Amino acid sequence: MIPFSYYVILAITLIFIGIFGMVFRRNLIVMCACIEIVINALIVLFAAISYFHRDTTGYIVVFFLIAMAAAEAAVGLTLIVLLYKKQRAIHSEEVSELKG
Amino acid sequence: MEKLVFYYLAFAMIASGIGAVVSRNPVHTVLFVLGLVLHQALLLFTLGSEFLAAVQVIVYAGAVLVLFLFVVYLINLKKETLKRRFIKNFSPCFLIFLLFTLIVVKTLLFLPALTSHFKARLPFPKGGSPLYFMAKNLFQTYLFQFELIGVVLLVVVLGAVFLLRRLDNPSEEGK
Amino acid sequence: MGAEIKIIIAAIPILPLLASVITLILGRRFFKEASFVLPVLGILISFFFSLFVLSQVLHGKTFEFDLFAWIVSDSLKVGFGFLIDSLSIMMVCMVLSLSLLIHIYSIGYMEGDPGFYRFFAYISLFTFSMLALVMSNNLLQLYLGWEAVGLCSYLLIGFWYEKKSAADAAKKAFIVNRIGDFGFALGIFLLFSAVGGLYYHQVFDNLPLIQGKTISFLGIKWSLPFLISFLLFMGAMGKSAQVPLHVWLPDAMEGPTPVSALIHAATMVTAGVFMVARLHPLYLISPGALELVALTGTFTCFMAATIAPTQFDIKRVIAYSTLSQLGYMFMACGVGAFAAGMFHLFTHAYFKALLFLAAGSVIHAFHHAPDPNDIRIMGGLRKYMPYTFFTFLIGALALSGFPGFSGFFSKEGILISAYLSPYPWGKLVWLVGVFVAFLTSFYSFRLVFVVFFGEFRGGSIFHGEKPHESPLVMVIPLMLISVGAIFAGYLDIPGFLKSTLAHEPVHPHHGEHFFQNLLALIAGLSGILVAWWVYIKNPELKELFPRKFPGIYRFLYNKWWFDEVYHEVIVKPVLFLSRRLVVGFSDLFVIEGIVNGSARVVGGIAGAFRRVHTGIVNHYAVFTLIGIIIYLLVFFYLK
Amino acid sequence: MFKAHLLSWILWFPLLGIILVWFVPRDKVRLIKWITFLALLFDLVLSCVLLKDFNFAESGFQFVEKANWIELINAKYFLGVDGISVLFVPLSVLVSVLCVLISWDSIKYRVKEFYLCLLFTNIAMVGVFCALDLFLFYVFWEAMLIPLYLIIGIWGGPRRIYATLKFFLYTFFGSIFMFVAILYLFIKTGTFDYLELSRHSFPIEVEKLLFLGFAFAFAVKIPMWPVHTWLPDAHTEAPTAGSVILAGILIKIGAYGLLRFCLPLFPHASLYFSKLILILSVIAIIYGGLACLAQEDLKRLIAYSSVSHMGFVTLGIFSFNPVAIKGAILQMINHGIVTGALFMCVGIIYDRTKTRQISYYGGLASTMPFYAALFMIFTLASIGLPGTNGFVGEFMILLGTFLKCKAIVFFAALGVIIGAAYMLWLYQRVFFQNVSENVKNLPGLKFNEIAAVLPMVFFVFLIGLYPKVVLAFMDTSVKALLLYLK
Repeated sequence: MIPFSYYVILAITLIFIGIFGMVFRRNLIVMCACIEIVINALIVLFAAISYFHRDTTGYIVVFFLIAMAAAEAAVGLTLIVLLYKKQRAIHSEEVSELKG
Repeated sequence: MEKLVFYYLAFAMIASGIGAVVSRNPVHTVLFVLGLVLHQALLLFTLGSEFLAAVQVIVYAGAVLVLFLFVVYLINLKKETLKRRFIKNFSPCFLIFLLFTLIVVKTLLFLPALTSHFKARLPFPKGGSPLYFMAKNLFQTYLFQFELIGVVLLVVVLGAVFLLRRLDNPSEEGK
Repeated sequence: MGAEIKIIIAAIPILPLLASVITLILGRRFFKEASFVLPVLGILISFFFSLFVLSQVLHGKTFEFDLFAWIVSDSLKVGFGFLIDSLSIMMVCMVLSLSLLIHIYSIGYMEGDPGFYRFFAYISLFTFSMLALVMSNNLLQLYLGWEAVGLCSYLLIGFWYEKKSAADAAKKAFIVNRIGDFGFALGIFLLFSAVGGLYYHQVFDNLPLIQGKTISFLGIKWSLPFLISFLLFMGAMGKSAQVPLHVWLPDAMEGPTPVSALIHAATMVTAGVFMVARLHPLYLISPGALELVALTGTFTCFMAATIAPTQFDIKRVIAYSTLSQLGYMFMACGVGAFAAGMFHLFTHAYFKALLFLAAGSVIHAFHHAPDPNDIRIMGGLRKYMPYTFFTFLIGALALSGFPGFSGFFSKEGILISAYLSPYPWGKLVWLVGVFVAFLTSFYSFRLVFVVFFGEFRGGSIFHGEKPHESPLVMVIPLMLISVGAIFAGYLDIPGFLKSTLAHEPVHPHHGEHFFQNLLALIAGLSGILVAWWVYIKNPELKELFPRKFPGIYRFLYNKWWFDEVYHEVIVKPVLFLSRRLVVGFSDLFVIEGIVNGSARVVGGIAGAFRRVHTGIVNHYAVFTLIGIIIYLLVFFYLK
Repeated sequence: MFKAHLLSWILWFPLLGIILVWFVPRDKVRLIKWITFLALLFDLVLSCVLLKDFNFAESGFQFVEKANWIELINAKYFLGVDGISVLFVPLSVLVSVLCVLISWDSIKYRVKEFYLCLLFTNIAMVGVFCALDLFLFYVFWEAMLIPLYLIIGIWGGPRRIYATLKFFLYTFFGSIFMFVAILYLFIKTGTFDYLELSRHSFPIEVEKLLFLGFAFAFAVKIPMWPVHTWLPDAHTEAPTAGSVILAGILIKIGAYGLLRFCLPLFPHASLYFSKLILILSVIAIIYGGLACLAQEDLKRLIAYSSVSHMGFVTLGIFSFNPVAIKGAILQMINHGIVTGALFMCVGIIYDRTKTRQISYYGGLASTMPFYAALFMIFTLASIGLPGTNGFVGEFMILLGTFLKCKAIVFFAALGVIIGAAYMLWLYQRVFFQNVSENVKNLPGLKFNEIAAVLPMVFFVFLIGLYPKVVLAFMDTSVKALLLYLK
């Protein structure tokens, strides 16, 4: 029997890794991938909650999460491609038009 | 046995996560994430939802990560792999991240209180598998949200197509 | 009172107005050289109407009615109306007769000027305004006419607006008049607040209400009638060019000469006197105001008479003489002899217009000289311009108060009234009046002798040719006016005005005050004699005064330094105030400093914060993280 | 149906114009202009019907329309006019019509957007004068800023960005205080209804604060000294139509607001602050006049003269005398006509020479005599010559104020002298003296320009000689207004 807290620790670790990547990597594709990692961590968490709570709502959230992740990935990657085509740049430091 | 499986899966996920974050080549990153996703599918299987495990494999591994791979190959970044992995002046970022770490650790100390609700493993209601209840919920209680997700996906598809189409038509640029 | 007479009375001012407006609109395109027809016609008809009304008034009738309500609001009710009594009909006839003759004269004088139509439109508009002023039955319409004649004066002084001096003079006239009108308006307000109405009859009926009252204004306690009279008199000072607001009149000579004759000698400038006479019951209850009027008149009279002999511009000399004569009129009003003042106003209008027009005839002959007004280039014109000479001479004699001419009667009337007046300042007025009578005849005959006698000095300008007499269209009005200048004095104007002014005019009975009469007469005659002595007999004498008293001479020649003092004391500080203090310091530095300063502070803060927006996505992620951290901290520690 | 909703018709009719113009292709410039012109002209006809049907004897609101709008906050669609506001409705529409005429040829780019802005401005202007619900009023009040912001910012002069920013921020800054005050009123009373609010009374301290909140917003708009500095910049950089709307209507709204809201809603505070406002008004009169004397720029000069003239308006309003208040309302209308016309005149000449520097001109009276005559008429009206409308307003204000406070009038009347000085000096420098080389061959007035200015000439003399046509509207309403202050 695995306690619930193990799942939480696993999820937090994954989130931690994902955020680390978000903050420190400069490749936009990798940053997108890191978002996926964070989302996966959430999937784990929700699935565990549902499993332990005997309630399918968590699973449904997971289901939605996967769909949203797919959507997010599609848009994000489109933007990256667009950006690359326009500016030939894929690294966050090279793309700073929004600098105030 | 149960624990062993869990330890293996957890270890594999964390390892491939770390690998994804630190690998220099985006292709490797994507492959590491693929590994993470597959292991996670197994984890979902152990968490009692075969359906989600399947969806995870099909959508994540089959669609999203393939998309990533496409993009990585589309944007030929061979030489980019030689560049620095991490952003330049990250010392303040690092400090903040450290703070975050501290907070997370602090959070973990609260865990016992948090997880006390989930001690008892309640049985699923009678009359069907978890999948049955899930489907029932999904198509009854959450039907609207379900449809909404469909719309969102449609919008995403249209948006992606629209965004990339405009680029091909240079006459409209700069407006 | 029948409807017909109302229409006739109303038509008197309206016809010139119509003529003016039509000429102004259509003159440039359609009438061109024939622009004079309508105004002359309009004024001619008005003149006949006014004669008709005069005949009615001579039968002892007075008319008062409102044409329409102008401003009606709560307690304030003012209409466009007419009050026809002996005072106003005298003014109306005087204005119209002179205006008519001057219109005709101008046909010749302004011939060929590109602004021909404009001139007639303006001068006709002026006639309307003046009529509106004198025929008014309330103070506000008086004020309307008051400002409207000022406007016409502005337009006509600046008639040759390409000349900077003309434009400057026009502006100066208007603004100086505005200063007077400022007081006038305050006077109207005060009067309204005191008696609750602006119609003359309301004012006169309620005079007992204000008699002896005091009021505190600007922190000083004033006698109410005095303050009202004083403020109203400020307007008169501006319009009638009394010290200290007289500075515009000499400059106003930049306008065409007929304008000087009509507006700046005969009619407009006498509006102040008319106003004082019209409101004489008000002035009579305030001896202080009367004293002020008398002393202002006396001082102006004296000052102008001392300046006139030093000037070389023919029109300016006459302009200063106008100032001086206006002073006489105010002197008369100031000693309570309103009828005498009005009588002098009446005769003065004719002989001064005559002088101006005759001078205009001379100027017309000299019009291609660089400065056609300079008497030093004239001389001996008697031979070349005989009609002009005779008419000018008549004017000068009348002005000097030569026995038998109109000026004699009216001036004697003033001096005797002053001498006999019950007011303590009467004697001083009389003394100065006599002395100024001497100066008056001196400077007027100085002009006569310098311009018409001696040798012709303008040969270089005329290239050996001689100046010509002016055309008939100018000479005939001159002659007609000279008839007026001689015989106006024989009319019993004071007696005629008795019904309105309600003040027993002092008739100089022969023998009774023989000594005083004789003294004034001698003063006048000796002036002529001295002028003859200095300018004909011993021409070298005229350099004597400037050489002996250069300081005084320069003081007089520069018109007592009024312009310069005003420039230093008023114009410059105001401009300094506006440029440096208001705009430079207060507006651009203080207020804009505060406004833009606060904007800059906000901008600075924003500038500090804007560095946060690096444009690098990772940093944004860090900020999200900070947010999460703060949230968690709050969640865990501040619960 | 039509009569009962006349105000709504007037208010929303330009919307039809907006829709039509919207669908016209942007290169069909003539069509756009004609649609705008006709729409506004018809609106003008409607507002004349409003004047015709107005009942002089009634002191309350007429043509009232009331409907629920946002039930959540009890905001209503509540329109109505009384004697104070009824005149401003046709004035606004008239100004808009003339703006179309005067910009007929002078707007060269983005024509469609310009006329859309103009139509939109008209809606907002009329709305401000009709709204009797504070929320609705505030909506229109702020909505007015948008089209003007665009008009100045897009079609303005070289420093237009600075000017628009300043204009917008200044007025917006002011409005915020009013908004807070409105919210407070709502929270305390639960309604935005003007009529209900005017029956409420507040503790004097609260009333003072509320008054300040409202008055500050209005003061910025008027603009009173010392918050006037946006006006010269905005006027100077705005295109002709923008200046005319600013001078003609926008800055009237401030004074109108004082009359409509500050006096009846906060009578005690109004009395308490009246001395202060009177003094500020006098400062504005003299200060504006002196500032005019130093200007080298035609439009700037006229803008500063607006400060001076609006000083008279506030003076009249806060003397609480019926004559003065009527004079103030009249002066608002006069100022709209005269200053609007002066800006049009400056616009006419600016279109030809592209400069506003006074020193550039000279001797225009010789080259453009008709134009000079028109300008002269407006100059005279501006300095308040009897017989023109400017006189009646100024005279009534000063007379009425004199009954309350004599010293104030003494100084205000000094402003009249300065007024004559700067206007005549301006006229001399531009029209008199030697003909400047720059203006030798200027073309005469075009038909649309004459058509835009001549109605103003008509009103100058109509109001000047027979002010009853205007004063008759206000009598009962002003009387009713003064009852609040008893």
